[in-house]
Amino acid sequence: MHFLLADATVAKVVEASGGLDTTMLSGPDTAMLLLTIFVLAVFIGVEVITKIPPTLHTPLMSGSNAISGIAVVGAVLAAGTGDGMIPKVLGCIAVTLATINVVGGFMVTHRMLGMFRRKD
Amino acid sequence: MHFLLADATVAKVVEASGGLDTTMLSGPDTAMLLLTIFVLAVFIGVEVITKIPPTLHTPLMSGSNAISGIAVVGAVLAAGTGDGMIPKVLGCIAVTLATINVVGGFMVTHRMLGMFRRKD
Amino acid sequence: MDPRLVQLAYLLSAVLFILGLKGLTRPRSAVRGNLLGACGLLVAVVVTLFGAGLDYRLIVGGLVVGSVIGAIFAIRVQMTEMPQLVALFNGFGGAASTLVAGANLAQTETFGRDMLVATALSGMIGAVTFSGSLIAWGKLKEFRRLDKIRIPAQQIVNGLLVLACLGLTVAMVNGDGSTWTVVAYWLISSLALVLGVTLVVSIGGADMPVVIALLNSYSGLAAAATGFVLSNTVLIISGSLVGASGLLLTRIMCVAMNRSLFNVLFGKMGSGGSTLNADDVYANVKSTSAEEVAMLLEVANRVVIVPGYGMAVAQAQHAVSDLRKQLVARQIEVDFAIHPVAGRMPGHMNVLLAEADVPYEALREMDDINPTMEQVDVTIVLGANDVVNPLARTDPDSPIAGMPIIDVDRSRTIIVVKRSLSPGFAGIPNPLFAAENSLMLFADGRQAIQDIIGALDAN
Amino acid sequence: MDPRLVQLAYLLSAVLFILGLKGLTRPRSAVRGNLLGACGLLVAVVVTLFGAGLDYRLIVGGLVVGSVIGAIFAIRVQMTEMPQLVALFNGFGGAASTLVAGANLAQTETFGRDMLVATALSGMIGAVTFSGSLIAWGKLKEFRRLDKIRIPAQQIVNGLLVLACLGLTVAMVNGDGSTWTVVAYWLISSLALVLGVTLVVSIGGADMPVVIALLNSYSGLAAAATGFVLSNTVLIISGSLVGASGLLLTRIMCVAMNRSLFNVLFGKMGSGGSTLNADDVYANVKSTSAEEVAMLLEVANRVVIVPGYGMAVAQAQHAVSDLRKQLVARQIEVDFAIHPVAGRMPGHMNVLLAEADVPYEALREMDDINPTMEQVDVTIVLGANDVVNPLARTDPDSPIAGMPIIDVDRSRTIIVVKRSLSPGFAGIPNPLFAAENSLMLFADGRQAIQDIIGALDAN
Ligand SMILES: NC(=O)c1ccc[n+]([C@@H]2O[C@H](COP(=O)([O-])OP(=O)(O)OC[C@H]3O[C@@H](n4cnc5c(N)ncnc54)[C@H](OP(=O)(O)O)[C@@H]3O)[C@@H](O)[C@H]2O)c1
Ligand SMILES: NC(=O)c1ccc[n+]([C@@H]2O[C@H](COP(=O)([O-])OP(=O)(O)OC[C@H]3O[C@@H](n4cnc5c(N)ncnc54)[C@H](OP(=O)(O)O)[C@@H]3O)[C@@H](O)[C@H]2O)c1
Repeated sequence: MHFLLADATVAKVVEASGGLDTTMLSGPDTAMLLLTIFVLAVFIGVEVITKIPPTLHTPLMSGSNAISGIAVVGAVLAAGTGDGMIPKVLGCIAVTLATINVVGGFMVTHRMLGMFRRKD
Repeated sequence: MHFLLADATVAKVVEASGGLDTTMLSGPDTAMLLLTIFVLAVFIGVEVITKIPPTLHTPLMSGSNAISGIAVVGAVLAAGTGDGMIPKVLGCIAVTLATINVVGGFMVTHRMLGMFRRKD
Repeated sequence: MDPRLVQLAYLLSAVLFILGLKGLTRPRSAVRGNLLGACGLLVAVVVTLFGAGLDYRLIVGGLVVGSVIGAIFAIRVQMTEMPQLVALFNGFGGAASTLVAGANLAQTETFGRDMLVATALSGMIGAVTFSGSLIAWGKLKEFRRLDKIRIPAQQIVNGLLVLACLGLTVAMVNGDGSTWTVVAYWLISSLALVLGVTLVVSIGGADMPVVIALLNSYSGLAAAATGFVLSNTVLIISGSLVGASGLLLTRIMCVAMNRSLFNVLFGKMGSGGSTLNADDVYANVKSTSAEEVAMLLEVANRVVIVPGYGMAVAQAQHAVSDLRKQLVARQIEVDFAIHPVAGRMPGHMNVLLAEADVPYEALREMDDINPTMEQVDVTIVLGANDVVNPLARTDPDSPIAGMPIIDVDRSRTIIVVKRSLSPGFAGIPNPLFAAENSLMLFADGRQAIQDIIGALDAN
Repeated sequence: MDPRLVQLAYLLSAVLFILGLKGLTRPRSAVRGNLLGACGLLVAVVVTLFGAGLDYRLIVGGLVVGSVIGAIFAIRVQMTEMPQLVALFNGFGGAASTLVAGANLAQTETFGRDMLVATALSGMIGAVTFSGSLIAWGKLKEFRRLDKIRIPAQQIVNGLLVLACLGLTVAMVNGDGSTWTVVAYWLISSLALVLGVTLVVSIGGADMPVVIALLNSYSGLAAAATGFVLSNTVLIISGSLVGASGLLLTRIMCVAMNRSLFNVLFGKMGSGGSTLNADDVYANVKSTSAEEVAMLLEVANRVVIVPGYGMAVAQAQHAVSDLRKQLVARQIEVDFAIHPVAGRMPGHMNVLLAEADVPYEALREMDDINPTMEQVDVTIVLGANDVVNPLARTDPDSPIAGMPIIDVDRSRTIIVVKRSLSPGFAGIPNPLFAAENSLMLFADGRQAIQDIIGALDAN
């Protein structure tokens, strides 16, 4: 018998696939791992961003705004694999909007930072 | 059909339980999530520790040394659930060693920091 | 593609985002930092494109159209319009999160509870971000209509909308039948759209930067929630980085204004301190001319320029940079004193002055320059008002009481460049204008500075 | 207990560790930080104890015995012996990781490949940490036998051992049959034990702090590897925090010595610069007495004390603190100049002087005090040698070339307190001792300072 979660697998299986009973294993489920990742990333965000000097706060605002366009990843999946019209159209609109956010955000930040650099 | 990993579950099942085929799902497996957690934690460590002033480097050394005694968690599981003599004895030795590390480490750090505080 | 490779690529992308933000901690590495962030996004998108058998037609269409529009915005925008642009982009990001969660819901049959909670949150936060950001954009564009909208019993309406969203979420998570789930989801999102409007529409225009930073944080949280829906680590990590960034910027601004976030979002400004009568305060105001200012500058050793929102309005940054060069050529020491909330965005003045080629060393922070203000011969206050109002120090009843200010009143002579005696955002008179050592130069900011340069040249 | 609750508790524990380390960034919050870390560990242990139906007899025995031993060590240890203690504890932590991974392997039938890799790494890193730390401990305890051990063709032996460990890991991961797996595991661990010895035994005693910091990092990595074996997040997170901490400390020390890590681990010191003959250098050394030093101190306005390893050996921290109080009572300004690698641990001098009640403000960092050394009337170099050797600046061939030093040679008068003219760790003569403004006070550090105090009292 395993006295610990002895493998890097999780034994909870989608209900749809039949509800296999595997209670003998009780490692962390994916949701808890994702929560852990979330908390750690918030810590990193706080540590790094408190170091950014006021001069760079506007570029930070537009740059981090561009990063939030990462939703484009989800949008691509939705637009590309959706079956049925609705998911596809929603996905396509989402791709467009998120891409504006990403491309526009990074470009305008680059433009702004270029102004800072000129004098170095 | 799921076009994405649509649930917080991972469909890889311990080989021992029969090798269910669930390739239709391909979310992150636990090992990759743990790796992500590792990388993020290293970033946090670097960010936080670079902020620690030289004066506190000796307490940092002994304090972080105490934290590395966290292996005591694994040791407790090994000593408490092992079946057979060997795992139990190994676990028990591990508990003792790790506890020395933890208790001694935190106490000596506390003692050292007490010296710093007296003058505040 | 091997799912593990995809995961590794997502991890790489997250690391690139972190390194990118770290790059932003120094002006020297900031450009590279921003590029690293962009690479991170590229990696994530490319890997996703090759990761599964996708139908590329719609995707490529969306990517191309989005890129073109984004690029046009980025190239065309004027630096003074950055707050508006960020608000707009922000709203798009939020909307994308809502749509993705909705699309996912539309074609999934069985859902875990965790997942439904994450889906509902994603829809809600994304929709609030979208409508709130659009309103903020409109306010900054100074659409008059928006300012006229008054929500009766605003706090109660907001409270009810939040409760309704949460109630629907509970019902959605516990309900059965996928139709109900989908209906509940769009109901929640619609209510959240309304909530975004009612939350933002009655906040004053000058507080929009705080609102935008907060909405920026929300758009990150929406992306993170979408990450939970899709079990996608890179969405979660980058979403929480953005969430933290927005919250910290919000806090920095609130601290610099000495107000609580609650007061910004729900408070009214200018209620206190109304005892001061502008006519009394301004009884002894002395006005001056560009020629007189030029004469004062010529004999000065040390000059400090304090820019404010008016410099942005007047687009006076290039003129003031020229003025600085002129004075430096005459061996006069010239610094800019930058208040953390001067203008309408954190770091707003820095961006404008950097655009106009003012070197980094000449931009000094408030805490750094304040102790030396007594040794300054001439201070030019250019379109700044609240950030130099000594009432913050002296009148505990004033709405800006306790806000740290730039101590221009301690310098030998003060030139205040603005168009009239009308107040700044806080709506209170400024005794500085009537101080014994103050001279008012009434004019548009750019014109005034150009006139001063002309007068200097003439001598 | 609900597995999710256990996971949440582990997350809480990880957050407490992070907050604890954050607390260590300021002396004010450091005590609380350390307590937060301890709470984190307590939470993790308690939750684990209640998490599953365990057999408590052995566990409680181990916990009690371990706590008692740990507490005795912690209470008894002298502050000068901290490096040894950290080395010893460190070894125990590493051993625990190896044993846990081994115990887990002994009773698990089927293993994934990831898991086997993690198990092998855990055994290997843990064992290296264990034996390496014990050797480091012995070296610091100055067991003569250890210094006599010479490994023939050391680099090759190390290389072969590493290769053997890695080869066995590959064989273990690809092999079948659980007996072979277990055998391979213990083989790897045994080879790693030997590797720990051969790696550390020929490194010089004064470089042990670097080695200890590196092994500290390893013990963290071992814990993290065990975390992968057990899919335990708190082990992974805290292990990587410790790993990062150890690596950064290693780097800080190497930078402060201007040497590469490779040079510390494998290089020989003192090979260059041997052209300098001690007799030539020390031709004009002047020696002095406690009475003369007291007279010099009485008329000084500003005194700087530079402590080094000799202060730790002589246990002179309390005496020197008394001297400082005496001088301060006579209106003389007294500072301590702390070199980052003075002594045998990073921050070693700070801990000793803090123990002796020297206030925090009086401890000044090298970069901070160096520019002001010219205004110092009397500098007392107390048992320091390499960290004040001007050859670092002047002789590009010397083994300490380029190492930043405290510029005591720029002060007006220098008193060097040490027992003889023998060299410090780097093994090179120190021209400072023969400088025109230098006076040697040959004595044990504590005795010398007490004599000076006596002479001051007598006047
Ligand atoms: N930066 C941020 O992040 C941020 C965020 C939230 C809130 N705020 C608030 O915004 C305010 C910023 O203070 P501030 O001193 O920069 O600005 P301010 O107090 O709003 O005053 C701006 C002044 O500029 C003058 N002005 C406008 N157009 C001009 C032109 N074309 N030429 C010359 N002068 C012109 C105006 O006077 P005339 O009309 O007489 O010309 C006005 O008094 C503070 O109250 C702050 O709390 C800032
Ligand atoms: N701190 C760290 O983290 C660290 C890490 C790695 C390496 N190191 C190395 O350690 C060295 C530290 O430099 P350091 O200047 O502190 O020490 P040092 O160069 O090793 O010199 C110590 C001096 O103290 C004297 N001494 C010994 N016992 C004494 C006693 N009882 N009373 C009075 N004097 C006594 C010795 O001379 P006598 O025998 O003549 O008395 C010796 O010259 C550097 O080379 C550094 O690179 C430090």
